[in-house]
Amino acid sequence: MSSWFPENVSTFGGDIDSLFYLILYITGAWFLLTQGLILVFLIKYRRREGQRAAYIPGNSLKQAAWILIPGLIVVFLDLWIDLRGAEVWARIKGHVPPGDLQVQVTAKQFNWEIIYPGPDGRLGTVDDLQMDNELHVPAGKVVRVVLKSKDVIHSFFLPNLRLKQDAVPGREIVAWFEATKPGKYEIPCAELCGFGHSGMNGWLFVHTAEEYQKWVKERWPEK
Amino acid sequence: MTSDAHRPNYFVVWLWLVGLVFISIGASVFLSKGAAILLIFLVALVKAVLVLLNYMHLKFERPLLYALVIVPLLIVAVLVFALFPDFVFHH
Amino acid sequence: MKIFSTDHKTIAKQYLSLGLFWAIVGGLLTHLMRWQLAYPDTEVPGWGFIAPDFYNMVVTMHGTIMVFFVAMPILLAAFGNFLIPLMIGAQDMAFPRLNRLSFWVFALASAVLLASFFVPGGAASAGWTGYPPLSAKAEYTGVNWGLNLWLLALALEFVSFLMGGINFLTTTINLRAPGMTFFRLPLIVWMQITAAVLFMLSVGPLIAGAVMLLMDRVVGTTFYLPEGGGQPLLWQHLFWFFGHPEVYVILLPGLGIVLEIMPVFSRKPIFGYRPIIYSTIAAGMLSFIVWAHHQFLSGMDPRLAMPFSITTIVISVPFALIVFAMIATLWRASISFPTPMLFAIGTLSIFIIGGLTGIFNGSAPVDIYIHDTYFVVAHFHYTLFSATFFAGFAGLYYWFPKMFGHMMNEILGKIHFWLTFIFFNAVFIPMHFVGLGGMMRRIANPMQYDFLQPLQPINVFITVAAIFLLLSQIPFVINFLWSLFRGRVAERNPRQANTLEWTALSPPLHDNFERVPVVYRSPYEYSSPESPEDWLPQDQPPAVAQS
Amino acid sequence: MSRSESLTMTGIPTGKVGMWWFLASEIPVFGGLIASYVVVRLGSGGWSDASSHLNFSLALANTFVLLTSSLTMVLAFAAVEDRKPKRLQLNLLLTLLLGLTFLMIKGFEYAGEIGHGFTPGAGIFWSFYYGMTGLHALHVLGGIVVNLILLVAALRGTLKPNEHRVELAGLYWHFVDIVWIFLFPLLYLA
Repeated sequence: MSSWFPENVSTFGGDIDSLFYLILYITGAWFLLTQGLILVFLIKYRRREGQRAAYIPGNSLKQAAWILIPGLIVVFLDLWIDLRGAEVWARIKGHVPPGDLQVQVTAKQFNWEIIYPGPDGRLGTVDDLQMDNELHVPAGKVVRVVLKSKDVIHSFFLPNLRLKQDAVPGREIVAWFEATKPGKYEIPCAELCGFGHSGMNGWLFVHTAEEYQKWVKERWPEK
Repeated sequence: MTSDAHRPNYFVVWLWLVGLVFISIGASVFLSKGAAILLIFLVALVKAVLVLLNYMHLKFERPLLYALVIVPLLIVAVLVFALFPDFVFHH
Repeated sequence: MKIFSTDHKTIAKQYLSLGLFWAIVGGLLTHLMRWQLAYPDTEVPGWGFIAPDFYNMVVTMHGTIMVFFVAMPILLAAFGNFLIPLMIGAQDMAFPRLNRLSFWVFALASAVLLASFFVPGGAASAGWTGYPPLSAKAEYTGVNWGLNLWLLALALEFVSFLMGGINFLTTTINLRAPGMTFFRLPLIVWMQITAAVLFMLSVGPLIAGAVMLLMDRVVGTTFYLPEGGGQPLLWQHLFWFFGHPEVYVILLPGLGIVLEIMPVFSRKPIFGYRPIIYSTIAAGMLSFIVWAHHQFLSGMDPRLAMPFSITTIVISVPFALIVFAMIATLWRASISFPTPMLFAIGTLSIFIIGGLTGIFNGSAPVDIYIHDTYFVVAHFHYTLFSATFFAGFAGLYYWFPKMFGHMMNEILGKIHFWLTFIFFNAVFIPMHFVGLGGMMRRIANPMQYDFLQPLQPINVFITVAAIFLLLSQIPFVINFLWSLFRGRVAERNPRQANTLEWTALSPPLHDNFERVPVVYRSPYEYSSPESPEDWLPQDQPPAVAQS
Repeated sequence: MSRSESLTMTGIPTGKVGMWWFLASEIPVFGGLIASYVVVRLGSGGWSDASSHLNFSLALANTFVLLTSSLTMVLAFAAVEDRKPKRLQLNLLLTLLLGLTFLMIKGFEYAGEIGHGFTPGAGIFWSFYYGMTGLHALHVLGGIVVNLILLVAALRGTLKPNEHRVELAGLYWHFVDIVWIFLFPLLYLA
């Protein structure tokens, strides 16, 4: 059934997908019920000679119950969706877990400037390394992304990681993800940011532990 | 039209308004920062209500017109409170 | 028809004609977008190549035109102006001259928007939402005067609809015919005044925001520029504080039209007149506290997302009640299917899908993935398109005899409905799946992304269906123009409906009624036990008890 | 009784219902602007010393000018009730002159501040200062135009059937005064 979505390789992606399906089943049920009823009524109660419609104004509580009760059901289902949603939101956006790796991504008109802290693990030090549009991370590790923007609002979108977070100029926003499967995934921009918005795209390389160590050694050889 | 009996003394209302301006200036000079701001905006509120009731004759109008003043103010209050987390508390 | 007339009916027709003109322009812009998405960087037949910044301009103007220059004028101004005085038994609006001024300010706004296409740098291209800093500095989009004129056109349009709103509210409050209490008002009048209140009380902050944005662009202030201490998020709050009540301002009159038409062709009272009114008022109030669901991922404080996610999902309840009431109206009814009824049922059926997909967007975590994707585009076309086009066509076919004095052709009407209904779904159902596949909004060329390649056949299908949707409007154009002059002459009450506008001539006299009507009952007394007929006009005196 | 005066189901004259709806829609305009000012100011520092560069004495004078113009406006309406055309014309003229004085003082104030280099682009405080006082000044200008039309009609004696319009113009003028009642402390005292 998950053929609609791109492949999910994120730890919290499953929660989002399952919440989507929960809502799909609820709204699907309402869809079939309401459209079905309409179709049945249209056929069953079409105009026939000599047959009068029933006078049911529906203002008295007894008659109005026919719509108030389904309304109550909608309220309870809504609350169920809200409760499930609140828990998932708190886990994803509510707090950012301590990251094994922290990178800084600065969006600008029309690419992602990605700065790696280097072996000392701290940003803003001399051993930092900047790469454009290439984010290399180890699989199975929590990656903290500090999002900034130099000019307009961009949106850091990783479809396969089920992650999206706007990068707003003048603000530092932290997003996080943990990739579960090595591979090469795209990082499109999801917020209109000018004539180069279409095609603004970066790449996320998720490496196995060994590959990642090899990559680190290539970048910071003097160690 | 409001007859004579219902007409507030406009001149006295004017004196109050002018007096209140001096009070808020005094507050900003003598009182501490927090107290001054509180008093200043209380004074502004009083002046606004004075103008509304007396000059705009809201005192003699029906409740529908009161609602036309209070509802928009509530809506602006909702906007202010919703903006607090994003602009006042943001790190 | 005097051009500078103050007759609410003439002004309604002027708004209708300007709205239909813009609908054609908006529709042609759709053609440009869809062709570029299906066959990127190929020449659009009848136009040529589409550069990326030109594509952004087309997207921006399509949104702006459809929301502010098609939906608002047709649903609010045309139907509201024409129907409110007639339905409450008044001779005209409370302020006829202000009403005329509101149209001509709207015409000026249209002229300014049209001019913005031809200024150097082209028209606005920062999205119909115009988020700064992209919209705050000319060099970010390369558009200078185009965006300034866009802001000016919107400001003029707001002023025009503020004047219209004052007219609607004052007329309905003060100029009702004797006996027309608030709970005997037809539901479309309830919906129009609720929409007017929502617009009046929500547009203020955006006018302030637009003044600030115009100053940023022209005077050099830094309201939304971080380097000058400004806050880009401020605009999003001010815009969507207006934006969400605005979409209900467009939706409510659409629902009102359906609520007027259904009882007439079901020969049965609308089910739950009062529950519908209380739901409308509840939805109106709730609409002021849902706006930030547009900003879950915009850098807004994450703690704010939950309250707004809850209010967003809760606002589905009043609309669910209205939908249930419409369905209950069909129960044990006597339903006939002329074109207005087909479009009314089409509106209901499509609005249900739109309402349901709203639940996905309202849930914050799901929105993490589908925000700014084509899933959202599909959602709001199911809600806005249903209210503007399906309900708008339903209203046009239904009140055409009263507006223009001629009947429209039923066969062409039915062809138009079935073609539009089928191709509308053919365009927008697949769009949900393109959105779930991750396709982002406002991108000119999906082929630049590997993960979107498998979705391209769907995009091609949507484009082809969209072309057929555009072509299926031809039966309507023929029908509309032909019936204007050569349609069968309409009598006073061709539909045997109860509301007051059907007691006037078709088209009505300058002062609407030969004598001021007196109202005795609710507008929905169909198949009432009190009357042998299956309808009972509002102004028909109660039958004197036989001695 | 003019047309819009007579038709009323709720007992409130139609003109007044319309004007109060207009004021109800204006409250969120200034409310949105003031809300943005308050919120952005609380979120960033350094605003009170920026506001110390404002010309306080001119603003104080402007406050008295506007308060007095509210008085003369309401006296003009009282003159309508008492059917005293001469007093009506005098008070309308005074309100008009006071309004123009307000704009003149505002103009001098702007010139002085810009002269010292505090242009709208000088910082976020100045953006809001010119935004709020500019929009308010435009509304004062609008009120002056309306009062001018009424004064001319009063002088030519053509105001007769629509005298209630003086009250409506008064409602609008007092609203503009109330906005200044909040702008003055927000910008100059806080």
